[in-house]
Parts: sequence; C-alpha cells; structure tokens
Amino acid sequence: MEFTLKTFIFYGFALITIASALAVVTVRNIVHAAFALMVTLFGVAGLYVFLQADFLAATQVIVYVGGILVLILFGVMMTSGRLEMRIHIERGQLLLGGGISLALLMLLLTVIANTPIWKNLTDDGTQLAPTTERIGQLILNEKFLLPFEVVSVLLLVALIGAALISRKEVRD
Amino acid sequence: MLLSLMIFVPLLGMIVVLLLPRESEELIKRATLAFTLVPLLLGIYLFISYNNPNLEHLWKANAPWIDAFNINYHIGIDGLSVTLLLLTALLGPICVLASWRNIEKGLKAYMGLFLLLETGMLGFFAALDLFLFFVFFELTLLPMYFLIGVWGGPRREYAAIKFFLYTLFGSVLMLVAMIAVYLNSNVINGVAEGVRTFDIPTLITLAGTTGHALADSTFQMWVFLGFFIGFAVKVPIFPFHTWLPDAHVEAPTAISVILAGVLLKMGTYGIVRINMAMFPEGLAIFTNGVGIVGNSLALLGFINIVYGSFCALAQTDFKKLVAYSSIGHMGFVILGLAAGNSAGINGAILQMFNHGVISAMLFLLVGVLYDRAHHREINGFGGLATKMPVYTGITTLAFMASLGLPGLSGFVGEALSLLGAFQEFELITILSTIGIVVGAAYFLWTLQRVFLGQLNPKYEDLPEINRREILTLVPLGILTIVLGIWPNFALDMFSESVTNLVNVLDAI
Amino acid sequence: MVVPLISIILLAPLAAFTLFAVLGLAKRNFPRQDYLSTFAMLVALGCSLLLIQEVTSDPTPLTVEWLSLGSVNFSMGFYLDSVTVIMLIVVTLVSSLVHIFSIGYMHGDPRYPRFFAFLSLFSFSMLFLVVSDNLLGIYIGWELVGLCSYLLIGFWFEKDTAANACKKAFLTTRVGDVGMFIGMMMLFAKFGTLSLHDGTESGIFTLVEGLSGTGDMVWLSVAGILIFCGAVGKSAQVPLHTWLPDAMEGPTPVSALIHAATMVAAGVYLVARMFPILTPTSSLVIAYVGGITALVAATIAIVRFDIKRVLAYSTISQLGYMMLAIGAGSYVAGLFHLTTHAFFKALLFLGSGSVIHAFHAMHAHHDDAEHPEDTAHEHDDNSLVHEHGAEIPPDQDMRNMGGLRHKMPLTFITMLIATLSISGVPFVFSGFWSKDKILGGVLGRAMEWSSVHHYILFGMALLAAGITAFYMFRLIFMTFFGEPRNQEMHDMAHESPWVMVVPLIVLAALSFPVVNTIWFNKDNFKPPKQPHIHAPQHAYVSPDSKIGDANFGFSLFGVSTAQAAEEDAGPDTAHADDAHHIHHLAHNIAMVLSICVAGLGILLSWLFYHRRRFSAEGVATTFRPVYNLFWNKYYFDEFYDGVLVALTVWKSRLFAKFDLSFIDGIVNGVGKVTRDVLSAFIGFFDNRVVDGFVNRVAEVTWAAGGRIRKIQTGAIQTYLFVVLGGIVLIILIFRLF
Amino acid sequence: MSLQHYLVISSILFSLGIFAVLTRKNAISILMGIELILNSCNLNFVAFSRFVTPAETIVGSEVFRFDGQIIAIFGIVLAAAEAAVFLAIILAIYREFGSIRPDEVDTLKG
Amino acid sequence: MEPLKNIESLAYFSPEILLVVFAAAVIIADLLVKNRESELVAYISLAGLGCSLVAILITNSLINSNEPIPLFFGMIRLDGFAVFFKILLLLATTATILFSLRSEELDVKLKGEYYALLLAVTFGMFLMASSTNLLMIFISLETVSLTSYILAGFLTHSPRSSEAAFKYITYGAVASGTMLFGLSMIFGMAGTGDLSQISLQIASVLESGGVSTLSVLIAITFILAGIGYKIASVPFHMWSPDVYEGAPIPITAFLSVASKAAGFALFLRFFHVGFGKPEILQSIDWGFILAIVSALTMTVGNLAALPQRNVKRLLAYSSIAHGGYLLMGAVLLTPEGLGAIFFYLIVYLFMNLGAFYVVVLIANEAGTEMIDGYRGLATRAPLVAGAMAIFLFSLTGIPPLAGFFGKWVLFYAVIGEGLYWLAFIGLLNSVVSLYYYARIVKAMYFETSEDTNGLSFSTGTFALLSVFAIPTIFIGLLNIFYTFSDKITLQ
Repeated sequence: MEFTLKTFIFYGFALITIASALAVVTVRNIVHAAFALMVTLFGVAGLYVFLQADFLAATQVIVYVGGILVLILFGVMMTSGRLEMRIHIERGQLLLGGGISLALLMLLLTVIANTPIWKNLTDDGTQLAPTTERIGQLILNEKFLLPFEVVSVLLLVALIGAALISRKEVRD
Repeated sequence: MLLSLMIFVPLLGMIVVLLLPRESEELIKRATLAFTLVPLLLGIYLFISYNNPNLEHLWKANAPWIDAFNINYHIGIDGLSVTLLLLTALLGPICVLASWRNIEKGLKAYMGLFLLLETGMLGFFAALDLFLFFVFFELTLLPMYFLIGVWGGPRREYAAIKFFLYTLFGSVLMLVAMIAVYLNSNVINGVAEGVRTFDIPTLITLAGTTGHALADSTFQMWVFLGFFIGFAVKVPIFPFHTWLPDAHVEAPTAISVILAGVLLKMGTYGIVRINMAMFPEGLAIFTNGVGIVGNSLALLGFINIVYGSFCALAQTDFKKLVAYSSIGHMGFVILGLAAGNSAGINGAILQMFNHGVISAMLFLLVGVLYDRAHHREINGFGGLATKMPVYTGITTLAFMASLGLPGLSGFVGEALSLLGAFQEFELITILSTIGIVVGAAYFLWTLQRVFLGQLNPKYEDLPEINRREILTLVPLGILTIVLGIWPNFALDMFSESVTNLVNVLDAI
Repeated sequence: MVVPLISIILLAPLAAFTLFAVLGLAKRNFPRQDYLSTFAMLVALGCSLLLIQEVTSDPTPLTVEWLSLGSVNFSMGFYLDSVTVIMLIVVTLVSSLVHIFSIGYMHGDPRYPRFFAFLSLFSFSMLFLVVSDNLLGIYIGWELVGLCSYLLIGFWFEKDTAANACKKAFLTTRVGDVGMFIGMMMLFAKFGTLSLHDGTESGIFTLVEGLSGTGDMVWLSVAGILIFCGAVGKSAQVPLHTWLPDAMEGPTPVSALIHAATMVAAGVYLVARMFPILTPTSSLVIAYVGGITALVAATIAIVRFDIKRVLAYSTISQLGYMMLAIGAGSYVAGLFHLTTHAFFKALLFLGSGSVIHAFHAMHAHHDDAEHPEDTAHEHDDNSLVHEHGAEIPPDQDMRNMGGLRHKMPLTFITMLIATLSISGVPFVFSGFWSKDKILGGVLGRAMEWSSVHHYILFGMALLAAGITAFYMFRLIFMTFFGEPRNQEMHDMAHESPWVMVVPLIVLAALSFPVVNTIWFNKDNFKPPKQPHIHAPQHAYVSPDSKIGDANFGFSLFGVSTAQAAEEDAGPDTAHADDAHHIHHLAHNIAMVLSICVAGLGILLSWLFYHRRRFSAEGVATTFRPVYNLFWNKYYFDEFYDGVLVALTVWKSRLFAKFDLSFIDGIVNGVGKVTRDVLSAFIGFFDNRVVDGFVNRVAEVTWAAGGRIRKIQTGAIQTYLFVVLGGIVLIILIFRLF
Repeated sequence: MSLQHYLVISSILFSLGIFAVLTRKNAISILMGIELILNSCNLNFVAFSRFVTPAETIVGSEVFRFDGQIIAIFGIVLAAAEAAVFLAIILAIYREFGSIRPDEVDTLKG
Repeated sequence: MEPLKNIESLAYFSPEILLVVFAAAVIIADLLVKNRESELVAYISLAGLGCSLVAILITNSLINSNEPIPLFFGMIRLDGFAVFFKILLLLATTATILFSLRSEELDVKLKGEYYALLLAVTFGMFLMASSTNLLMIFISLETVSLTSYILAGFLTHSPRSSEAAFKYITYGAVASGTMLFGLSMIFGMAGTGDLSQISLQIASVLESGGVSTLSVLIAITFILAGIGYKIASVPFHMWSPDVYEGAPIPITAFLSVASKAAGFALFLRFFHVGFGKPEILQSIDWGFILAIVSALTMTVGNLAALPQRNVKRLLAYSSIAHGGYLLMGAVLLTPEGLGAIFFYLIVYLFMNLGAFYVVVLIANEAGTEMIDGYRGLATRAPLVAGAMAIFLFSLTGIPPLAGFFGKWVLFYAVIGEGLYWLAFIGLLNSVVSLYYYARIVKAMYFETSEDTNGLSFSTGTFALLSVFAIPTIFIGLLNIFYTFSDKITLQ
C-alpha cells in the first residue's frame, strides 16, 4: 500500500478516533470525557467518509454530536449540579475490566485474522455515486420500509417513556 | 367399567365433599365414609369374582388418551393387583373411621385430600399403561404431602417435605428410565419400526423378544436401576429409608396407616410389576448370586431387615418403633423378591399384603394410645394391661402377627420369603433370620414397658378402647388371623401369575 | 373316624378360647369360662382315648393343600401314629387335670377367666403341634405354645419378675426357634417340601432315604442339629435353659402343664419325630447336649431352696435325660420317659402348688405382696431379658416349710409317690422303668460298639440319676418332714380343696406302670427308620420288623429286659444275635447300677436332711467352690452378663466418643447389649450417617444457592463482568474441546 | 485502507466501550461506553457494506449494496432512542438515590 | 415463495398494525377521558388485543399448510411458528392487562401511557417472533427492550422500580450492543442480512475455508449475549432477579412469560433457520454449548431460588430455571424439541402467570411480597391458596398438573436425542425446585399467621384465577394440546 495523503489522513482519523476513545474511558472529568467522545464521534464520521458513506457521515454528525452528546451533557449537568465530577475508579475493577476488554479485543482480532474472506479487500479508490437518494429509495419505498416504520414506533415509545420516567413526580 | 368406577368414585367423592358446607362436619365424614365404602364393596366383588385361568388381565379398560405418545388409559387387574386393590379399598373406610374424632381443623380438606389419595392408590394398582402408572404413582404425592404437612405432628413440615423430596427424587430416575423404555419400544435389531408403546403387557412381551432393544441386557440393567431406585425410595430400601420414620411419626394416625399399609406397597408392587416382569435380564444381573452385585438385591433385603430391626430396638417413640419395624418387614419382601423363585415371590407378595394389614393395625393402635395419653414415649407408660385389657389383647395380637408368630398372617409371608430366599442365598438368608429374633425382642420389650408391670399412676383413668376404634381394628385382626390360618385365601389370587413370572425368570 | 376325632380334639379347646376372645372384644366375660375350658379338655381327652383304636389306620388321614404356590406346595395335615396318640393322651390328660386343679388354685384371681382361656389356647396349640404331619405345622404349633407360655408366665404381669420372665422365655426360645427355622429352610431347599410323610412317599422321611451314603451327610447333620436347636430352646437344654427356672414366675398349674409336662417335652417330641433324619453326628451332639443338661441341671437343683425352682431344674435335668436317650438311639426309651415324666413331674408341680396354695392362704391375692421384697428390689425395667436370681418368695421357700406331712397328708402321699417314681425306685414306679430303659439303652450302645462316647454318656446319665434321687428326697424331707421352720406359716397351712387334690391322686395313680402299660402295649408303636445311616459298624438303629411288634419293653412286673434289648439291637443286621446278647447284658447291668445310685441318693438325702447326720452347710463349706458353682447355676447368667460388661465398657467408650447423652448404668441381660450397643449404634448411624449424608447434600445445595446469591451483588457492573466474562469463557471453553 | 483496518479500529472501539462499561463509576460514563460500542458496530456494518456485500446494478450505474449502511443508520437511531431512555432513567435514579454511581444502586440483590 | 412487496404485505401484517393503531387510540383516549379512575383505556387495549387476535386467526387461515409467507421483501415471515407465538403473546398481554387492572401498585395517572406501552411491546414481540432479517431482529429486539425498560421503571415513585429500570437498561444496552457487534460480523461473513441466505452463505464459506470455525463461534456467542439476555440464560441472566423484583408485579409477570417466549421465538428462528444446517453444526456444535448453558441455567436458577424470601424474586429465579428447561428443547433441533417448547410455553404461560397473579393479589391485600406474608393463607383465603398451590406444584412438575406434562414432553425430546445427562440434570433440578416452591406452600398451609382475618376477593378475581388454574390442571390431560405443534415447523 503506497503512502499517499489519503492514507495519511486515514491514519490520522484512525488515530484521533482511538486516542479520543481512550480518553473517553480514562479521563476522570466526565465533561472532558464527553468532549473526548465528541472527537471520537467525529473521527468515526470521518471514517464513514472514507468508506464513501456520505449520508451516514452526515447523519452521524447531526444525530450523535448534535443530539446524543448534548443529551449527555444535559444529563451530566442535571445529575451532578456542577460540570466537573470526579470519577473514582477501583483498582481491582480496573484490572478485571481491563482484562476482560483485552480478552475481547484479542478475540476480535483473532476473528479478523482468521477470516480469509476479509483479507486483501482494499479500497480500490473507485468513486461511487452519492448514496442519499438510493438510501431514501430503499428506506421509503423498498426493502427497508418496515424497519423504518417500526423504528418510528420505537422512537415514539422512547419519547413517551423518556418523558414519563424523567418527569419529576410529586410523591404522594 | 367397574374398575374405573372403583378408581374414580373417590375422586368424585372429593368433589362432592369439597362442595359440602364446611360446618356440617358429620355430613362430610359420612359422605367420605360412603365414598370409601363403594370402592371397598367393588373391591370385595372383584376379589370374590376374580377367576383367572388364562393369566390375562381382567376387567380391562383401554381407551386412547394422549395419541402423540401412544398413551392409553389402560387399566386391568391380575391376581397381584386385585389383592392390593382390596387392601387399599379396605384401608380406606378404616382410615376414615380412624380420623373420625381427631381431625381438629380443616376436616373438609382432609377428607377431600384423603379421597384424592385413594384414587391415586387405586389407580396405581390398576394401571396397565406405564405412563398412567407413573401418573398415578405421583398422584399420591400431593395429597400425602398436605396430609402430613397440615395435620401432622410438631415436625410435620420437615417430615412432609422430606417425604416429598425423597419420593420425587426416586420418581425422577423412574421417569428417565420410562422414557428410555418408550423410546426403545419399537426398535428391533437396531431398526425402529412401528409405533412406540407404553402398554405394560406389550412391553413385557417385547422385552422377552430376542433381538428387541428392550431385551438387551445392558439396557435392561440401566433401566432396571432407574425404576428400582424410584421404587426403592418408596419401599423404602436402605439407604433411601430415612424419610419413613419422620413421615410416620409426624403423620396423623390414618395417614400413617395409609403410608405403611399402601404406599410402601406401591414400591414393591412396582418392583414386581415393572422391574421383575419387564426386565428379567436386568434383574438377573443383581440376583445371580455372583459377587456383591449378583447378591445386591438380597443384600439390600438383608440390610433392611437387620437394620430396620435394630433401629426399631433403639427407639423409645412407639410410632417410630413401628415405623422402623416396617422397614425391617419390607426387607423380607425384598429378600423374597430377590430369590426369584415361587416360594420367594409368593411369600414376598403375601408379605406385602400382610404387612399392609398388620402395620395398619399397629399404627391404628398407636393412634388409639396417643389420642388418650397425648404422647408416645414407650417408657412413659407401664401396666396399661390392667386398665385396658381389650386394647392390650388387640395390641398383643398385632405385635405377635408382626413379629411373625405362626398362625397369624405375618408368619406366612415371612417364612415363605425366607424359604424361597434360602434356596438362592443361603448365607444372607441365615443372617437375615437375626431379624426374627430382634423383631421379637423389640415388640416384647415394648409390650412389657407399655402394658406389663405396675400401672403407672398417671394413667389410672385411661379409658378403654372404644367401639369405633375396635371397629377399625376388627376387620384387620380377622384378616390377620384368617390369612394366618388359610393363606391360600390370598395366595390363590396371585400364585398363578407368580408361576408365570417365575417361568420367565427361570428362562434367563 | 380319625379325622373327626382329631378335629374335635383340636377344635374343642380352640372354641373355648375363641369364645373368650370374641366376648373379650365386646368387653364381656363368659361367666363360667373355667367349666367351659375344662369341659373342652375333657372332651379332647375322651377323643384322644378313642383314637387309640385308630392307630393302625392310615398314618396320614388328612392332608390338605395349605399353601399352593404352583410349583411348590405346602400341605397341612394330621399324622397319626402311636407316638401321636401317646402325646395326645398325655397332653389332654395332664391338661384336663391341670384345668381341674386350677379351678381351686386360681380361685379368686381377678383374671380368672382369662387364665382358663389361655390354658385352652395352649392346649390347642400343643395338640396342633403333636398332630401335624409336617415341619411347618409343627413350627406353627411350636411358636403358638411359645406364645401361650409367654402369656401364662406373664399372667401376673404386675410383678416385674413375671414380666421379665415371660419376655426372657419367649426371646430365649426364639433364638432356638430361629435355628430350627434355618434347619427347616435347609430341608426345604434340599427336598422342596416340609411334609414329613405325606402319603405319596414324597415326604422328607422318604426323600431322606435317597441321600444314603451320598456326600450330603454333613449338610444333613447340620440341618439336624439346627432343627435340634429349636428343641434346645423349647426344652431348656444347655445353654438356652436359663429361661425355665425364671418361668416359675407363672402360676404353678402353668408350671405343671407347660413347663413340666407338655411344652418343654415338645422339644423331645420334635427330636423324636425328626429321628429319621438324624445322622450319627447330629445324634451324638444331641446326646451330649442332653447329658450335659441332665448333669448340670441336677447339680444346680441340689442347692436350690425354692421348691418350684428345684422342680424346674429337675425338669431340665429330666429333659436332658430324654434328649440323651434319643440322641443315643434309645428312641423308645426317650419317649417312654417323656410320658412317665409328664405325669410325675406334673404331679410334683401340682403338689408344690398345693403346698404354696396352703401357705398362700395368708395372702388374699396373688398379686399384692406376693413378693414383699419387690419394692426393695430394684428391678431394671429397661432390660430386655431379665433376672435370673430373683429372691425366693416365702411361700415357695423350703426353708420355711417342714413337717407338712401331717397338715397335708394327701399332698404328701401323692408327692412322695411321684418322688419315688422320679428317683427310680425299682419295680413299682414307672419312672424306674423308663429311666432304666434309657440307661440300659445307652450302655447297650456303648458295649455294642465299644464307643467311648456312649460310655461317657452312660456315666453322665447314671450320675444324674443318683443326684436326682438325692435332691428329690431333699425336697421331700425339707418340705414334709422334720419340724416346722416357720411356725406362723405352718399354722396357716391346710390341706387343699378337693378340686386340687383329685388331680393329684389321679396323677399319682398314673405314676404306677400298670397304667402306663395300657397304651404302650400298642402293637405298632415302633421307632422310625434311620435308613440313611448305614455306616456298617454303626447300624445302631433298627429298621422296622421285630421291634415294631414288641411291646414297649416291659409288662407289668414281668420285667422284660430281653424285650428291651431286642428292640435296641434290631434284627436286621448280621450280628443281630450278638447285639441281642449285648443289649440283654447291658440292661441287666444298667438296672443294677440304677437301683444302686438311686438308693445311694436317697440314703444320702435321708442322712443329710432327715437324720441330719451330716450337715449340708458343712459340706457346702468344705466344697465351697463346687457349692458356689452349683449355687450360681454354673454362672450361666453371669456369663451372659460378663460378656455384657465388656461390651458395656466398649459401649460407654463408644458413646463418649460420639457424645451421646444417654448412658444406662445398669447392666442386665443379653438383650441389653443388643439394644444399647448395636441398635443404638445403628440408630445413631441412621440419624447421623444416612440421614446425615442426605442432609449434607441438602446443605451443599443450599450453600451453592447462597454462593450464587452472593454473586448477585446488586451492583450492575458485577453483572456486566459476568456477562462479558461469560462470553469469553464460553468461547475459550469451547475452543478447548 | 483495507477492510481489516476498519475492523481493527472498530474492535478497539468496542473493547474500549466495554472497558468503560465495566469500570466507570458514573452511569453517564457507562452510557458513553455504550455509545462507543454502538459506534464500533456501525463502523463494522459500513465497512462490510463497502467491501464485502456484492454490487448491484441499478438503472445503469453500478453501486454497492447499501444494506450495511442502512443498518448503521438504524443503529444510530436506536442509539439515540436508547440514550434518551437511558438518560431519563439516570435522572430517575438520581432522584431516588441521590447518586448515579452504579455501585450505589444496589438495593436489589441476593 | 417470492417475498411479498410492501403493499402486498399489509394484509398479512394486520395484527401488528391493529396493535399500533390501538396503541395510538389508547393515547388519544387517555387524553380525552377526564376521569382518571376510568378503566376505559384498559378496555380499549383489550379490544385491541381482541381485534389483533381475530386478525391473527384470519391471517393464519391464509397460510397454506407449511408454506410460510415472507413479507416486506423478506424482512419478516408469516408462518405457523409466528402465529403460535403471537397468540401466546396476546394471551400473556391480555393477562397482564387484567392483572394491571387489579394491581394497586400502578399509578392511575399514567394509565394511558402504560397500556400504550404494553401494546407497543406486544407489537415488538410479534416482530421478534416473525423476523427473518438481521436488521429486523435487532430492531424488534430493541423495541421490546426499550419498552420493557420503561415498563420496569414505570413506578416512578418507587426506588426499586427505578433501580430495576436502570439495571435493566444498562445490562440490556451492553448485551444488545454486543449482539449487534456479533450481527455485524455475521453480516460481514455472509454479506446479507437475510437469515436463510445467511445459512447458505455461512455453510459455503465455512466449507471453502473462507471463515474459520472460531470466527463464526465468536460471532454466535456475541449474538447469544443479546438473545440469552432476553431469555435470561446463564451467564446472561443476572439482570432478571433484580428487575423482576423491582418492576411492578404485572410487568414482572409479563417479562417472565411474554418476554421469555418472544426471546425463545427469536432464539429458535435465529439458530434453527440461520445455523441449523447440518453442515454448520458439523463444524460448530453450538447445540452442545447451549446444552451446557441450559444445564447451568436451570441449576443456577434453582439453586439461587432456594434461599429467597421474596416471592417475586423467588419466582424470578424460578423463571430463570424454566428458561433453562426450555433451552433444553431449543438445542435439540428436532421436531420433538420444538413441539416440546411449544407445549411447555403454553403450560408455563398459565402456571407462571397464575402464580404471579396470586402475588399481585397478596401484595394488594396483605401488602407484602415476602413468603412470611403468605402464612396461614390456607385459612385466610383457601381458594387463592389452593390455586397458588396448584401453580407452584405445576411449576415443580408434579402429576397430574400440566407442568408435569410439560416437563414430560421436554425430557422425552431430550432423551430421544440421547442426551441422558442433560435430562438427568434437568430432573434433579426439578427435585431441587420442589424445595423452594414447597416453602411457599408450607407457609400457606402449614404455618399460621397472627392475622387470621379472612381476605376477601371479588368474584372477578376468582374467575381470573380459575382461568389460570383450570388449564393448569387440565392442559396436560387433554390430547389436543399435544397435536397442534405437529403442523408448526421452522424452515
């Protein structure tokens, strides 16, 4: 694989994504963690671009960064009262958690290494047509109509539920 | 039809009794008595009219039940079952009478459960479909659990759950074995063809067919073990016996009677009907007299006899003593069955019936005393013979019958079992006779401590046994004497079936 | 005629008992149970006498299928030969007399009707035993008489001694019975039948012939000895004899009927019945056991003071005698002695009962204060087999008696006759003839075969005969002669009422041989064959023929030792003439010797206890160890105790080890060992080990449940650890496979 | 920039998410971990969609099948819905327990 | 049969549509009805369930025998299997609504939302039972999960309920995230989301060596986390006791029956259709792993239930154990196994719901969920105690109650496959289970309470109780219940 600007940027994104994800799980300040998460999400969006999933990359930024992350920050504020909340971590738990995570990582890498059909599939650089229209077709007219409708029910349920649970109930 | 009627009349009775108003206790009792008398009358009728020259099951009913598993409602009787059916039906009204005054709470539920229990027991002895057999076997568990648990003594909860757990454990193994039998019931020479079946007579035939999967001796051994442990818990055979003393001691009188009189017989009946008739090859492995395994069944009988007897000797609780004596006496049944010859099996079956009668008497007698003195501590009595001569007389009769006094029924079964067993297992049988002496020892010793000697001043005013109680005991006492004098009365019923069985066993 | 007669004999007493039992259930009493029972017995007696005429007919007049098991069948039936008839008559006669006697003796007892009902039951059982044609039937009767013995010994069950004695009697005999049962099992396993002689020639007696000379002889010996075990228990042979003296706790008529005349003789009857299967080995064992018993019991009897116990040991001794006779092959002699003994021993017991009754008039009731020391004596209620050395009740203590011959002349005379008979005073008394037959028979065997064993046995028998004479006269002298030792009691004494005296007189009459002869002259009274025992030089048992035709060995005054010798020798063998000669000689020698020892015994007794030429106490002091041995009854009971003590120590340790709370300090009886050590251990085992195992399983299950609960900490991240760790584990585990 | 690159990245993201879920002592941090996990899944789907799924031809122009991408879109939507409900529950927890430390919410156990 | 297109599919999709429509109607009605005590919304929900049932029966009649109809381009499938589960789920939901009507735990002010959510979750479960596409599987699973989280946390004033919801969602999110990762791997290997295609593809790539066995195994295990958590199998069971204990009782009942049934529907379809090919089984014997898992599940469930004092929690563990029993049937891949699961689920529906209903009643009347609160119930409320005893002994598997027959068909199927060890463990477990079920019976029958006042219940209560109790007695005795499953197959 020749070293081009494209690969350089790819590795940059990859590095940013992983590093910031690492930060998400390690920094003690939860707000910092939230911002690190934002970087990760951006990084993943960048990777989507590399995968020529333009619509998805946009969705990622809008929904995640614009929605979920803000939600999380609100959550942080509403539950701690102040933005900086120290997170205490126990050593044993850390070790065990790290162990299990590493073990899972090893397993996953094993899968990747042991799946020949996934090997040597490189990006040949072909430029593809924009995806948005086709996605629209698929979701609204073709195969994925049903999931789309179901998800709408799901979202409605989530909406009702979230409202129901989070509203302050006066105890009687 | 008659047989079905006999089985399900108590169930009908249960429904009727449950619908009666709670307050009208007399009515409930009378209704229950009536509903237990019907099976008794039918039982007597069956017993008298039983005539079986062709060695087939009579009064058969066969209706499809669960097609998916080829399960049929198949009932019928042969000499063995008719005897035990009669025993069950006889103990029914006796137990109702024995419960006449001493059930203080929940009379309706008590009677209802009792009737349900009776249906289970009657059905068990009549079932000719393995699945039906199992269902009836288990059907007795629930009512028994409640009857011990609700109306029992101080440790009734413990006793009830112990009984339940032990038996369930045993039946679990039975279930596995039963499924295995069913699955293999259509395999001949390794090829499965035709439908599978639970039909006991058919299975017995198949198990004797060369090349049939059921006839394979290794298969038979495992299945034999499965069934055997299931029944062994019920008998109970050492070391599965520890539920019995607890259950007996805690259970109310009538329930002890049923427990000793019928439930224990279910185990041995199962051994004869299933283990011996269906798996003679499996049986042969444990009774061929070679090594520990080849003697194991006889050894178990021996252990039961000696162990139960010595345990009985150590008891100071009257009821527990009787309970352990049951263990000892069931040992004779096992020993006789292990012998596998005519005398042994006939003796064992006779002993089953006799023990049912005698132990029922013993428990009734203990109940009579307990109702008066409110304790069962043997050493706490003394000299009762002066106050209660009739009671003493009946007790002596029962004790003598139980310790195997010739002329009373206990002797015949015991003697035949031993005679039969001696032909196969000389040493074990000789050692088993220790049980005879020890049996005499604990009964006589009890007799002395309770009835002989100076009257304990505490019991100056102990009332003599009353008419109702005598009424419960007299039929049993008469049976004890009649069977002691004329055992053919019962033996004629099943000896031909046994001959048949012995021929099968001999062919192995 | 035979079957109805026998049936009546059996059913009459049974009916008397049944009536009592049925009425008892209704809590009523038949008002004249005593007359009813007595009448039933008399009916039975009459029928028995009628049966004499029927002996020649079919020996098995009735056989019914009792248990039909298809391939194996057990039948029940009557077996009628002269032995049966003799036993029937003895039993019914003695029983009738005892019934009559009891009407007087038991008068006023609160459980008077019950006594007669039990007597009837006993009579039935005994008669059933006698007429049975198969071992199973004999066994049934055997156990039933045991039951009656139990009930009657414990008749005054308020007394702890009686309660203990009855239990001891039942248990001790049961030990023997089990041996007998094992023997039966062996025979059944071998022959497939328990019928002795079932008419179709497939009974044991026929089948055993087929064994002749085969390798099964050892086996047959064992079976024979095992059957004999039953007799050892029932007939109180050493070492199971200890129950009989204790059984004297029962009312005296019971002692007379059951423990002297009939039940204890059933053992002898059994051995006689089973004679055909006895091998030389088993015969010898039987003879030795009998001989030892005869000697041991006789020596113990010398030093007893309780009048009933003297008689009890005497009974044991005489039973040993009979066993010895049969074991030595003198089958006829043994049975003959059984008969004569039944009468004179019953007479002795009834006489002693009469004496006790006389003394007893002081006490209003049997049950209160019959044993004033009862309260003082700490009876251990917890012992299974009790007390051998109970205190002597004062009305039975010979040291309280003396000079009664004037007060109770009839009793004295009748008892004297019986004593003369048992002592073997020659010619006019039946006891002499029977005893002489035994001695002659044994000596004859010894001489015929030059058998050391039989010489020893003869010595034992002779010695026992002498001792018997000694202690019997001791009894007579102490009781009826001399000065009253307890004046107060003496003054109270009186002759018994006629219902008690008449039976004494009848029995006394029966102690003369003239009466006995009547039925012993039956033609076909013959010893059975022992055909399998044909070791050439040991063909000591005659087959049929000549002896069969001989009368029983004596006729009135016409002393026919020749005849006796003839019977013993048997005609079939090549050396028949020699044998005749030897036996003839033997009988003569034996007669002389027996007269000598009897005379010596009586003389010594007279010197000691009447003339007081020698002091019994002095002799006792001189031979202290021997005296102690006798006094303590050869320490049999102590031996059982001694074994016990050792075991008790072990028991205590065991208990201490397992930290059990109850320890009984007092050591008493063999049964206690069984109970305390073995059964307690097993009980412990049952509770802790078997149940414990199950409980352990349950506990482990519970604990596992608790563990799993602990994993469920409530902290969500723990759960997540489990989930993700679980995934890793599943994959890894699967990878390993 | 082969498929395996993406897969490795997503694997690392997944493990980090798991790590967060297991070790963070704040319910919201756990939520962040979950988001990381879901992102890694989405990345997987998109990558597979790009490299593995066969092409289909629609009206002349050749495109790749979008199945994976669409799954990822749904994944994002579901993540959003889940996050919303999650946060609502966290608020309820905060209200009831005064803390959102996961190990302090442990009244139900055993 | 070619998959139907979107519009064509609608007719066959009517049951689900009806559910959604009625859910919407419930919300609207809730807005309109001013009287908070009114039970109108509940009846509307019941009507919706009824309509849906009718629709199910109609659609069922449209299915030719053994010819499933793929709908929406193969996203879901209408077949006998789905219909069976839909009916089962409808019954469970109906029961839950009836319980909820009688439960005093629930906040009356939130009725509308509550019933709407119940309908929505039923909708999700319908989809779980019929999904044949990875995406639909995941979405339906998430729909059910999310709604369940909300329902579990529905008692906003109860810390227990909130805690339950929190644990549930944390656990569920991780599990479903893990599952999604596994799904993505499967997607990557097969290149398609359609289950039957996946089956073919995986088989061929496995054969050609395109993927290693290990990779597929890991992917399957990841997916198992998501499905296993729904059916609460070890080691994915840990949420369930806490959630069951914290959630409102009707919801607990619902989760223990409906959620589990839907989980099994998903499980069966996913594994049997996607990975049931002999070629795949040859290289990856997942059946064996799951057999071990099922043994562990029932053992853990039963053992942990032993020391419980809270009846709800006890029943939670018991339902874990029952999940284990069901799992035995699921790993068999035989028609007998499948039939056994169907039969057992029916039985389980009645006995478990019945037991929970009694818990509701006692919680209402005696105000406690602890075993001690059941003391003396036999005298205070004999009929209720009797019914409870029937349910509990049926759960144990004592003849002649239906639970026994359920176990019978299960163990029969297991032994039929030669898995004696599994059957043996399962049966031992049912012995152990007797102990804790009997503890409740013991409290009810053998013990007495200080409070001896009788508890009074309405006739409706008894009617509802008998609706559960009578089938619990009779289902096993009737031939008909053994035969219906013959027609249901999974292709």
